[in-house]
Amino acid sequence: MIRKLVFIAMGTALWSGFGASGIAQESPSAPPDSAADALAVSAPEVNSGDVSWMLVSSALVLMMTCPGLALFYGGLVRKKNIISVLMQCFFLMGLMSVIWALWGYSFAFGGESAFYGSFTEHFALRGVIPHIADGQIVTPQQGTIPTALFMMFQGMFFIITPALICGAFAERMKFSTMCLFSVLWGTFVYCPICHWVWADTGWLLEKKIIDFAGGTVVHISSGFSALVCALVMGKRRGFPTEAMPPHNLSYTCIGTGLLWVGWFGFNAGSALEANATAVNAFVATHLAGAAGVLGWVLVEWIRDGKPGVLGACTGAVAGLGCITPAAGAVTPLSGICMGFVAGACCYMACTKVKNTFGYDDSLDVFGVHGIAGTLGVFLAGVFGTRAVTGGSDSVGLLEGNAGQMVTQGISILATIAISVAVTFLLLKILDATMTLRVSEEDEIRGLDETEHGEEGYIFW
Amino acid sequence: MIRKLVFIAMGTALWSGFGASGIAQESPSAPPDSAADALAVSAPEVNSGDVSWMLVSSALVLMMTCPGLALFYGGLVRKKNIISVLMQCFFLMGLMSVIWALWGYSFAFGGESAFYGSFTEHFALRGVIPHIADGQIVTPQQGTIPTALFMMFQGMFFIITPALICGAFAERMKFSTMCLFSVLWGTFVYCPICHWVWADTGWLLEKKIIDFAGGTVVHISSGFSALVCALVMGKRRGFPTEAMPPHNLSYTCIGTGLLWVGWFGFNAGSALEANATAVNAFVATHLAGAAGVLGWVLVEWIRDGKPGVLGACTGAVAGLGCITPAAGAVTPLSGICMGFVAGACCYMACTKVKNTFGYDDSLDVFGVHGIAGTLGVFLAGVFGTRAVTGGSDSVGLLEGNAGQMVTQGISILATIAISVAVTFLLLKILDATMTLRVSEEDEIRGLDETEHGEEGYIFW
Amino acid sequence: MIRKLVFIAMGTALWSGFGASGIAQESPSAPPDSAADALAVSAPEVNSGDVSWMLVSSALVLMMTCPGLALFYGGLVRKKNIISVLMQCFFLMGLMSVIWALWGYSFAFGGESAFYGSFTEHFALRGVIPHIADGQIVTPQQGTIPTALFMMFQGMFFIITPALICGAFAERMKFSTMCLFSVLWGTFVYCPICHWVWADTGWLLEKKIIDFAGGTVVHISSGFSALVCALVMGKRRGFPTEAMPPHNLSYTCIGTGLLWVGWFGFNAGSALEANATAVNAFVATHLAGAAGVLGWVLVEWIRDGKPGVLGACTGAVAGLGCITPAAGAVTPLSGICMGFVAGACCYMACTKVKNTFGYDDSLDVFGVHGIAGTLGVFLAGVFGTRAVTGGSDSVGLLEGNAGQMVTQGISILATIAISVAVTFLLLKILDATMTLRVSEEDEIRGLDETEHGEEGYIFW
Amino acid sequence: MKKVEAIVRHFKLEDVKSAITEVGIHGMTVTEVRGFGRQKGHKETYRGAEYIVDFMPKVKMEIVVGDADLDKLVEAIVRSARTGQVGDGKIFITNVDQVVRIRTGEQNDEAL
Amino acid sequence: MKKVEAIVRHFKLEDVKSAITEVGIHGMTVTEVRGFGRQKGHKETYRGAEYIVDFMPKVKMEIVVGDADLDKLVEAIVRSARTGQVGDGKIFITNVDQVVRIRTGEQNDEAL
Amino acid sequence: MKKVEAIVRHFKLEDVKSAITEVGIHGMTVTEVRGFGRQKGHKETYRGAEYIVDFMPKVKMEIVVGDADLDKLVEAIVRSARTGQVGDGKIFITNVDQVVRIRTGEQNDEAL
Ligand SMILES: Nc1ncnc2c1ncn2[C@@H]1O[C@H](COP(=O)(O)OP(=O)(O)O)[C@@H](O)[C@H]1O
Ligand SMILES: Nc1ncnc2c1ncn2[C@@H]1O[C@H](COP(=O)(O)OP(=O)(O)O)[C@@H](O)[C@H]1O
Ligand SMILES: Nc1ncnc2c1ncn2[C@@H]1O[C@H](COP(=O)(O)OP(=O)(O)O)[C@@H](O)[C@H]1O
Repeated sequence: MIRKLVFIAMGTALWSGFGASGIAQESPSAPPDSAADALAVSAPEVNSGDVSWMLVSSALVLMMTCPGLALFYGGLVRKKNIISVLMQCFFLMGLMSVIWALWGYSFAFGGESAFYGSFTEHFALRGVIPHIADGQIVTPQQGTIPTALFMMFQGMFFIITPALICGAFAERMKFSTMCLFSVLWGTFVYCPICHWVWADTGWLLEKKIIDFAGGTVVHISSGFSALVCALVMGKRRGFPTEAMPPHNLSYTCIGTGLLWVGWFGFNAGSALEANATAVNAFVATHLAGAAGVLGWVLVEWIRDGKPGVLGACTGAVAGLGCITPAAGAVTPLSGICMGFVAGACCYMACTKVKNTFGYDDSLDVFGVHGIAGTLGVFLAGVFGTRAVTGGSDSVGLLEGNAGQMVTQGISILATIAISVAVTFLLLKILDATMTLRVSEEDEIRGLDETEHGEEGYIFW
Repeated sequence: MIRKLVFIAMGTALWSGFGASGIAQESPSAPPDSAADALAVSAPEVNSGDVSWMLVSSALVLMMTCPGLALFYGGLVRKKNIISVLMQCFFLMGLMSVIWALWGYSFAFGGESAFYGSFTEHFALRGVIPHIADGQIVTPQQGTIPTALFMMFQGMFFIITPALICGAFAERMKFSTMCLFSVLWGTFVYCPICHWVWADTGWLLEKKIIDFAGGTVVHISSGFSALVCALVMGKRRGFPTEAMPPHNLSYTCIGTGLLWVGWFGFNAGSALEANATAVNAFVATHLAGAAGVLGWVLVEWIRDGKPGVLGACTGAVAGLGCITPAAGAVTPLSGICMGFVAGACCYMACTKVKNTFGYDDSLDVFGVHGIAGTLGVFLAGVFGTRAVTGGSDSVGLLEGNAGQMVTQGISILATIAISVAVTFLLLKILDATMTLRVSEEDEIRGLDETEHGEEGYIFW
Repeated sequence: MIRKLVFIAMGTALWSGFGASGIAQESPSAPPDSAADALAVSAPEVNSGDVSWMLVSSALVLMMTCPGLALFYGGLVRKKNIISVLMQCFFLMGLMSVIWALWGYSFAFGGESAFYGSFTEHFALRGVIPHIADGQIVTPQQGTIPTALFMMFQGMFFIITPALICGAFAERMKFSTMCLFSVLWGTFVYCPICHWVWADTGWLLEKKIIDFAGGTVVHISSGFSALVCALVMGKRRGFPTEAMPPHNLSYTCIGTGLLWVGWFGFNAGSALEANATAVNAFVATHLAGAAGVLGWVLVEWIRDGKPGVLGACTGAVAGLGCITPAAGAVTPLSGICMGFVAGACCYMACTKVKNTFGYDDSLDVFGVHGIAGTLGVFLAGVFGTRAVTGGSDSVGLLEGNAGQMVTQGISILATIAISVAVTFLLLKILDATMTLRVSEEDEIRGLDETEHGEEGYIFW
Repeated sequence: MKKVEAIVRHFKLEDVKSAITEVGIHGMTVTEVRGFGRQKGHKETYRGAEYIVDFMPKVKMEIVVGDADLDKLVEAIVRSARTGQVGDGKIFITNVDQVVRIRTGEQNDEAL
Repeated sequence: MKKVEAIVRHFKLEDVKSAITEVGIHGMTVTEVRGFGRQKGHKETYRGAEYIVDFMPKVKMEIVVGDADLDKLVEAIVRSARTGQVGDGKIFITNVDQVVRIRTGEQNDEAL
Repeated sequence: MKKVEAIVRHFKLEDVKSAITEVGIHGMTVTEVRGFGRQKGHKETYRGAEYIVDFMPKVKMEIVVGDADLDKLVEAIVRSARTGQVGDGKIFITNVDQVVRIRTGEQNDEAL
């Protein structure tokens, strides 16, 4: 089948494509309501198949945070902190969702600037959800789906990204500070990067970055912020001399299975349609996750003598993280290569690199998401192909487009820069005003008892 | 986009809409088969996007019962009763499904009466599933999906509603009595209410009740029946002096995550199409759940000094329960208000109210589902808006339609009346004939050992 | 509604139908690329609803392996082997996926032979994923979905089938040998049977076998291979005198819930479209699972005195396994009968039969999947009806087509023959070259510690 | 000083604790154990395979007391732990040579 | 009366129980413990971080017997718990002053 | 021979183990226990229902030693287990009549 979507610019995330062809090009400065009216006339009809897929994808991405990530992380801490990890993930589902509806979506996708969004344009979902204008019911639409659905799908990313960071300061951060940090981080790190990459007027989109589903926006941003958290907060009491093995690897394994399933929504959903791009993203995602398992386990088996399920799980996440930016731009075969490399590299990052520098990134957020995300954005520039993105221009380095590598490099650096700088600033301010860590006694007793007044398991 | 579905009467649950425009108006008294034939000619074609979404929604609602509810409830009981809770949820998936296929669907959706269905019209799925009539293959259709799918989706509600009640008599009810009670309750409480609200000829539908996805049918009915169960069965041995903390809050948290994800099928699936109504229901549902988390946790944090994950989870369920009747009639912003209020109110109901009256609603079915459901049906009448339901008449109180509040009030009262009366009657009969509770010794040893001959965890 | 798909031959799995009407009939000998081009012209357009459903189905089938099966099996072993079971399931998701992409799909669906596929035709997804031919972008399509999606959906079956076998040799097999065995078994047992039944030129398809979603390909093949494994490997140390109760039945119950949900993807997804066949398969699947619960529990309650959750779960799997080959060919009412019979029969197989012969099929793969699968293929020939398959010829025995029983019988025997013979051969070779079992000391200490160097739970 | 080891039913733990503290003893150490004795176990059945569970869950309470408190302690335990059914448990009393409080280094009766 | 505490391997529990009941002793209390001793532990590796697990899972059986039964009990345990490999465990024997059966108040030998 | 039972804080286990092995003792048995004493418990709240948790998680270490090693062992435990806060735990010392190594049948000091 010849790809229908030839008008999508090469290397452009598809959902921006809709904007580009719809709102941005035809009526860039129109106020939202009339833009929506305009859409009602000129836009393609709402497509039930696409709506169906995007509803499912949104649900799947929510499932990634809880139970997915909650179990993945929850299993890795010590028993006395299981509740605290579950609570961080679960409470962020509540908190970040409401923030997203209030100003997050607006600050990410609103406005005309290349660098930041608008707090007011879509404040409290203005112009996003059904409303009545001039007595007419208006249901804003984006591409073939209602805008509210696009907003919701994006909102699920806004939840999971700060939740990923929680792995870095697990077992020692104050819950109240964590909440405020997440809101501020979401607003001042996530939203700007999201705007750069996916908003119609974002400067990285303008530069034709390949970041299909969030290599920069989600994985590099959270991974490098996590590293800063680990460094600023300091080590857990007893690290690294005291043994801190995962208290429930079966949770970690279940969680990874759910993350994997949810990732299909994350990546294939990022096509915003149930089309061939979604299919390619799905297949590439699956095979990259699979190859990530093989990559990590192989290296671990050779170096440590035994293949472990934690390695298999971590390898899967590494592979899945790595393919994220590339899933809509590379073939599934390239996905296998990328996943395998990511699995192997993340093993090295979580063992050699961490040991060398001695920081306590409790659950290896940097070693997995930071490294895999960076690798993924980089390799998307290498393996990107017009067979997948459509169009007639060459896409990645292997197709001869060396310039793409520059764009990818700039995107990586810019994402790291803002993540590191703003995270550092936020942590310093919060430390001074409300402190970051619980007391040493509370850390020893465990956060479940001291921060939440609950116990994870009462088995007798 | 101007809403396509303007023919849907204001405040009418969409699926009834199909009936209203299809079967009920054009051929109200035609026998099912020929009605189906008529549909084959005049009805819209089966839409693959809608089918896709409704298949997914059905699967999601099943997932709510097990693992969702099974884990949510299972984590809350003491270790010696974990199997009994899992068994109740799981076995009801088997039992209620078969009952639904045999007579439940027929008694809920068949017949011409305003008050009850017909046991015979669709007995054993007659006229619902593909069959051969006059040598022709007939696949009955409802709206844009096969009737069998509508039946299936509805059947998943028939499973989860009695399963919800199990929380009230957890840790002390005889399994055999529970089975019979659920069948009778499903038949004589659930089916009638379902008929009133969602069948073409139901009297509450006629009154234009706003109950999109089951505030009356599912939450009020189960919540108030649960209260009756708690009162009739009496307290657990040792309640309230003995400590009965949840044995595995991590299960409760995972279960809540799955319930939340499943609720998208429950609410957005109730649009019966993958359309803008489904999208609105999805977004409103998500934000109400999120706000429910914030509502409960905030009050708990202030009153008890610590924010707990059980509070966060319960708040989410409260918010999700509250938005259920309203999801297809209010905007997502109203969803935030409703969720927040529900979270806070249910906290009060589960703590103050329960303590004051001293009944032992083991897992707070009344305090969560009863209260949130009632609140939701009430607030649906307040916040309902034609921006979401379509049409040109005003919908809720805030749009000036005070009459809707009367309808909502009547609906709430009628639902409570039948639930309380019939549940009370059933329990009294069952107590006299086969007793409701296990022996005191069995209660002490735990139902896992005594009722099921199994152990939940063997960790040594 | 009169069924659209009347051109689908009676008793033919639908996806083969597409092949038959598309590739096979119009251009049987054309090389893949030009066939794809031809499709681009003559084939139906990609349908977003169908794509949406098949993406979801693929995700659901993956979820069946992990967390579904991983939890179902993981809960049944002793605590010291939980990691080994999780690892087997999870690692196979990595390993089998990559094998499938490299040669599995090609060897199953490629080639022109009636008996085996081609290693080269689609090696490394050649002709399956988007590629550039003559400067044109080609996205191969099959029916209304991209071929890559068909490949992916099928690939999920390739993962779970060997994972099912793991239940037979749980708690004693060497991990390295298990990996190699699975690759070889997938290649030389799964792929040939899959080719016979679902590839365009397969001899059982030619014979018009009714095997909608894998009664032969998945359940009989894995069940009988499992029996051979149990016999060749010998018993676990201590079996049957030592008590080996499941260490965590709550996992088994959660896993079953997820298997059930995933099975909707497995069976209803096998329609390859979001159409009435998918709906029928969905409903029949659900009711068969439900009836399976009732069947097993009833017999168990009568014979053992107590209804257990393990029985309910196993009954569900039995019912679901039994309906698998029939879901697209029988009515949901027949599904209830089939599920009930399967539940009761599998109880007998797992208790009486196993005790009589004394083999140690650790987690009853044969007793559940082998028996239920055989029963299902057999009963599909009895209950198959043109009301569901479409067409005007009679389908099953009850419709007067006794010949179908012969086909079903031959299919069962052929599947058993190749499964038993090749599995036996592979095990003998692997035993001679790398041994099958861990040492007795390792078996006593548990595979978690000795094979994987990890611990499942660290609760103190 | 004496060590009193009482094996009691699980659900009696709180009652016994109250009874003990009422007689003025404010320290004890509790362990989850399984007891085998006259009390009949129960049968568990998994897919038709029967297991007799004859190790019953119990709790063991260890209380070290000065000799003077011994009798009233034993009496308090017996009174509060009794149901009259087989399986109520046993009390074992042994001699303790020396007690040390780790925090202070205090010894013997002072350490209790 | 004597208390016999036997630390044995996990999987030997059933064998030892049988051996003990065969010599006519029908009560015991079992605890899950971790033992540190000569037996080499094993290594666990989580994302490259190695932990030496040198506390091995064992079960502790506590059996209180009349003095007359002591020898045959010890003999039965040694016989049934032995594998000959390092880590088979130990038996510790201490004196018990008094035994009470909670259900009846019976004392000493009568209470066993 | 003496049995030294030390009830210590959970997170002190590794420290105490090191201290003990440093003074030349290479065997011990550890049990997870709950202790009730002077140390204040904490409050847990579940949907507004408050529970006072006054059984604190502790570990019990049992070490049987020859009489000669007793003092240095007790000293090592006290030193390594102390934090100075209420709840550091106790040491109880009792007499052991006999020790048997199951693997070899060796007795008493030879069995340690
Ligand atoms: N000889 C013994 N040594 C150690 N513990 C014992 C002994 N006999 C009984 N017990 C413990 O006491 C518990 C109760 O004993 P049992 O014989 O069942 O009932 P009763 O205490 O009523 O005689 C047992 O479960 C076991 O834990
Ligand atoms: N001095 C001791 N005090 C208490 N328990 C001990 C002592 N030495 C050994 N044990 C227990 O006995 C178990 C077996 O001891 P170990 O030295 O490993 O082997 P063996 O019994 O063959 O000499 C240990 O795991 C520990 O539980
Ligand atoms: N009389 C006693 N008998 C047995 N164990 C005791 C006794 N008193 C205290 N313990 C144990 O010692 C632990 C510490 O005692 P506690 O009074 O809290 O603090 P401290 O050791 O600082 O005096 C308790 O948790 C309990 O396990």
